Amino acid sequence: MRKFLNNPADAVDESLRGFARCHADLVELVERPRYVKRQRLTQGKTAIISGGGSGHDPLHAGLVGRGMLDAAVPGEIFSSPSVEQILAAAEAVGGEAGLLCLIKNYSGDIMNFELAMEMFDRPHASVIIEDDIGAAGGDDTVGRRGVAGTVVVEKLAGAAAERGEGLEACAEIARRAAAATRTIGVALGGCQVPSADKANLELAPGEMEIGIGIHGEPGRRRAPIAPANEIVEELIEALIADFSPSPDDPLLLFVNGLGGTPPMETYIIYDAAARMLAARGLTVARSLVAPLVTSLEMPGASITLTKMEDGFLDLWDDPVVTPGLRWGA
Amino acid sequence: MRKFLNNPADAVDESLRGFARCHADLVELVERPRYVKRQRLTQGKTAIISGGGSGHDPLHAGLVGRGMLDAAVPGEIFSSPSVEQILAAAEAVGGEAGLLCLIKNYSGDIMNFELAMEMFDRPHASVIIEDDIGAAGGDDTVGRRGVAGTVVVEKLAGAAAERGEGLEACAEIARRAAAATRTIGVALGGCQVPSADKANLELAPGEMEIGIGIHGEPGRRRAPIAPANEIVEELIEALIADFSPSPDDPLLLFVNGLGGTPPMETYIIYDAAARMLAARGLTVARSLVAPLVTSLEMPGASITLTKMEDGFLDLWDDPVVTPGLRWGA
Amino acid sequence: MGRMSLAQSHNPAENTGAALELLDVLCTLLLGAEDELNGLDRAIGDGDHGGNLARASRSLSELRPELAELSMGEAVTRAGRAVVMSVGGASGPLYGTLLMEMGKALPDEPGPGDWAAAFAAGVDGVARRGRSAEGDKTMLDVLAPASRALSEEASADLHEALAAMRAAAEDGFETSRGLRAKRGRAAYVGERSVGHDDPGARSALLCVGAVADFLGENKG
Amino acid sequence: MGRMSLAQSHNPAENTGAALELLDVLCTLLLGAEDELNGLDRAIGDGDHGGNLARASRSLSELRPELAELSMGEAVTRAGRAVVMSVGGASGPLYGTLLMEMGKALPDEPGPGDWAAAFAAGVDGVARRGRSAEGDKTMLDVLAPASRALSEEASADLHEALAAMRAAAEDGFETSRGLRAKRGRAAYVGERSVGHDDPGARSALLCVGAVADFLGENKG
Ligand SMILES: Nc1ncnc2c1ncn2[C@@H]1O[C@H](COP(=O)(O)OP(=O)(O)O)[C@@H](O)[C@H]1O
Ligand SMILES: Nc1ncnc2c1ncn2[C@@H]1O[C@H](COP(=O)(O)OP(=O)(O)O)[C@@H](O)[C@H]1O
Ligand SMILES: [Mg+2]
Ligand SMILES: [Mg+2]
Ligand SMILES: [Mg+2]
Ligand SMILES: [Mg+2]
Repeated sequence: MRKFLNNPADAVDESLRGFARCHADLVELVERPRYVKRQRLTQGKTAIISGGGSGHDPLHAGLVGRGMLDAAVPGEIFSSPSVEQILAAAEAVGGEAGLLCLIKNYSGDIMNFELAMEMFDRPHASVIIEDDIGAAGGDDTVGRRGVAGTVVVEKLAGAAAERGEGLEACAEIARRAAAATRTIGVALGGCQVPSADKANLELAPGEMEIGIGIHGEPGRRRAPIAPANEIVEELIEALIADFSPSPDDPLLLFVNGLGGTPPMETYIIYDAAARMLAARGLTVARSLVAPLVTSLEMPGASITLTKMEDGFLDLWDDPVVTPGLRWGA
Repeated sequence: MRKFLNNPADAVDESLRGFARCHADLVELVERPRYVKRQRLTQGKTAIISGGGSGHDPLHAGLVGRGMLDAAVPGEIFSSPSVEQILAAAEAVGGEAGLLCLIKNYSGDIMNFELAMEMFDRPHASVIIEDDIGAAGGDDTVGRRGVAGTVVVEKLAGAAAERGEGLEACAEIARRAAAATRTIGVALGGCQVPSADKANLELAPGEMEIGIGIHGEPGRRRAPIAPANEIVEELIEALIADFSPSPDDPLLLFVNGLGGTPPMETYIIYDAAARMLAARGLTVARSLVAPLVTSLEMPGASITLTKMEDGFLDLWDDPVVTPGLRWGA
Repeated sequence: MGRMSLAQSHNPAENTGAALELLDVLCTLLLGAEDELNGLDRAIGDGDHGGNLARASRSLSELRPELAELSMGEAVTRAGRAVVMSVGGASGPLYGTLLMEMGKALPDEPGPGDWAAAFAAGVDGVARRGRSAEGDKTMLDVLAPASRALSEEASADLHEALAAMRAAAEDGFETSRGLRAKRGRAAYVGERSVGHDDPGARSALLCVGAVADFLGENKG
Repeated sequence: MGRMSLAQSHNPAENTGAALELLDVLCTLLLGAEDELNGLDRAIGDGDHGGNLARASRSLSELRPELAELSMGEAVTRAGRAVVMSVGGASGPLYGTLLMEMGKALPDEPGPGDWAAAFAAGVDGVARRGRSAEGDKTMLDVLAPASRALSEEASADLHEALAAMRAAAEDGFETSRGLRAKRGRAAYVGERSVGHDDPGARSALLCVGAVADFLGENKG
């Protein structure tokens, strides 16, 4: 395995320890049960937590901090955190102002958050994120997956909470943001869970998977790797077909690296996507290019579009100070 | 090739166009001859430029902005920029306050910067960065290579210039920073220049190269991939042996990803390195974990240590606002 | 003196005592199956199903003294809560829900019919919690037919009922192998899951078999 | 009427005219060798040596009208500056320096000895600029022996001198193949460079050969 690892079973703990040590000014790691919270909490603020399987760094722990999450609950690699972890994080950061859980649409995550919230006795709400249109048609199983769009939902809801909005208002922002966001990804290769036998996705050299999920779930189409412009054209087409943005919708264009693809290539994708949107008369009002929702070392990328509804642009521009995303302060 | 590309010959241009479009608030791209400069220049400030082959993003273009570079000059992939490019960038940002060139120790870079500076008629100085101890012993050729430590030199000199220090003072900071910095890298696989036949480094699956250069240059030792702790132990030993930091030297510990290695692994490396330095009684005063000097999609990482001499800690903490590195503002 | 069957005594303490023996049996079994279950999960999942159930087993063993103080229903509910709390992933909430829902359904002095009804309630809980159904290539492919068989035969002879439950579990397991996973991590590998044993179905089969053995022995 | 040799006429304009013809020959040659040189560079470098020299050739062709107005030394210097400015990488500053240093060394009416001396000055400039030496598996492995041979034979018959220069270049090229690269991008691939032709050595050999042809023809 081409990885820097000691005992694979310790990978998440060791990595989080390094992460927390490096960013001790911003975050604090609690090891048992495992969660990451802000170094300084704001009293009376709506708290926001998220969590899920590890292996998607900086999501979620790297997005803890001012203007975004109050706590993150990292499970094992690609595996949900336990109820105990979620409950401990909820109790650590969720006060009478209420707690908002942002949950990616995976059954493990949903089950564990659901059970934890059944045991949590302060005000709380949950919003499910399901932005991935990648498997459209082929997925008779679990609905849309939650992928890179999670960052957008966390940012917008996080900004609202930082401004002092209440639980219901923050939940509403999160719901609207989730509903206004679509993502589709493409992989040029697989990724390998340290404890598993094989790569999560088996692509022959020179093949790509259009619509890939962030755990290597199959997408909509496998094909020989095409020129970047053709790939991006297909992704942009799919996004537009899915939720028909109009020229009046200011768009957020977010190109996310999946872990093994360097910035040179994600900027090539961004350039093509921005040109193609402009050519269709659509307006890119905000941009983000970064590997924020990765799949271990997978070579690949995803494109996320969000229709920036009323108020979203300001919330987006609000300061954010986290290890993984930082601006305006 | 597992890459998002159109015509390989256009990769650098397309990527820079995407980059500049995405970060239009911070930088501006001039296409002919190609360079990137700050969106807003500060009159009367010592200007700092750097440059070199592309394929190491965010170095250098991603480090243009307040508190760091005034301009960056990107060559083709792994290939020096031309004199025309360097001269144009120098003339665009270098005024009577003077121009400092920060040059990684590669003969192409040195030759082109040297020729450009022979034609540049305002006050200027150059500092060569050669922090890579990776090839120690084996390299009878070109001296130490300039690698991830470049970020440290650019940050410290950039902060000095932002504070209003003159050319000679900034050059002296850069010289001292370069002299106080050591890096060693390790690769678990190669990387592929789009226009070349083969990967730059041929490693069998399960092999690693200790001391790798950022273009895949051979290091000091090839061996089966070892547990992370053993690898880090070897790198830390090599760094300490090379420049003997004392417990009185506050250290900067910078773990740099080479492009194909995700944060989970670089934080595992950081955690091990921080523990090992502490166990030797050494003091990690500042930390940075990020892929800032990459080698296309190479899976690997490097560790940089800088002895933070008088004044360096404050310069390090000064605000920096660039697409690739951002804090304190 | 043979051990008491869970359904035979009218003395609650003895019931709980026998239940704790069954708990020990199941924990030992799952700890012993850790490598096998990890191996199955490595092929189509993330290789941790055995580890997850080993963690569940260890936390249940720690809980043993506390469980001994509780009534049957309370003890099973409490055990489920412990699994839910500590395991995470998918199997934690699912096996935990199975136990919690069973515990809630159990009267103070359960007879065979009560156990069958409780099992059915637990399996319902799993399907609800997992938003899944038999045929999705999960533990439900074993649990659901086993529970149905037990309910159908619950009024008959206990030996027959247990034999029917075991046979249904085995059939369900065999059928499941040929299916494509639609829930859980194995759904990520899509078609590649066909022909592989689902780790949760395997652990469910092991548990159902052990319960049948235990109760059959005590009965005979 | 044959073309004038670069060294024969006492009329500067004719000299420059012939020099421009040689320039055309070299540019055409290098444009034609683009794929070959890229191919060599792909094996041990980054596949752009042909492209770099094609870019140099194109910018020199654009410069032709301007060069026609200059004296020989100025024209060669100006050509070198154009190469330096536009090409980048390693070969830009090196071939550019070769020309600039040659130009600086040329008197207004150069004879064969002057050309040999200028070539030697250019080669010195390359070594200084590149901090490199013969044996590093670079263009110098061809340029240095070629220049030495020309200097040694410069006072002899021009044909013999040109033949010696060409032979030395060819020998140098052959020797270079077996060396390990110590400069330039090929140094990155270390031992793997052994047995490959260095692209810069190859382009140097092509140019030296073409110059010998051109001058030999004109002389004959
Ligand atoms: N939604 C679901 N409904 C029912 N069973 C499920 C569901 N998701 C997963 N499972 C079961 O859980 C098993 C995997 O458990 P485990 O490996 O412990 O958890 P994880 O998949 O989180 O690593 C699967 O083999 C399957 O039987
Ligand atoms: N330091 C040096 N001294 C002499 N020649 C060099 C040096 N570095 C590179 N070269 C020559 O330049 C050639 C490569 O040129 P080119 O491919 O155009 O540039 P780059 O290596 O920047 O892509 C090499 O084959 C070698 O002959
Ligand atoms: Mg798991
Ligand atoms: Mg080049
Ligand atoms: Mg599992
Ligand atoms: Mg080249």
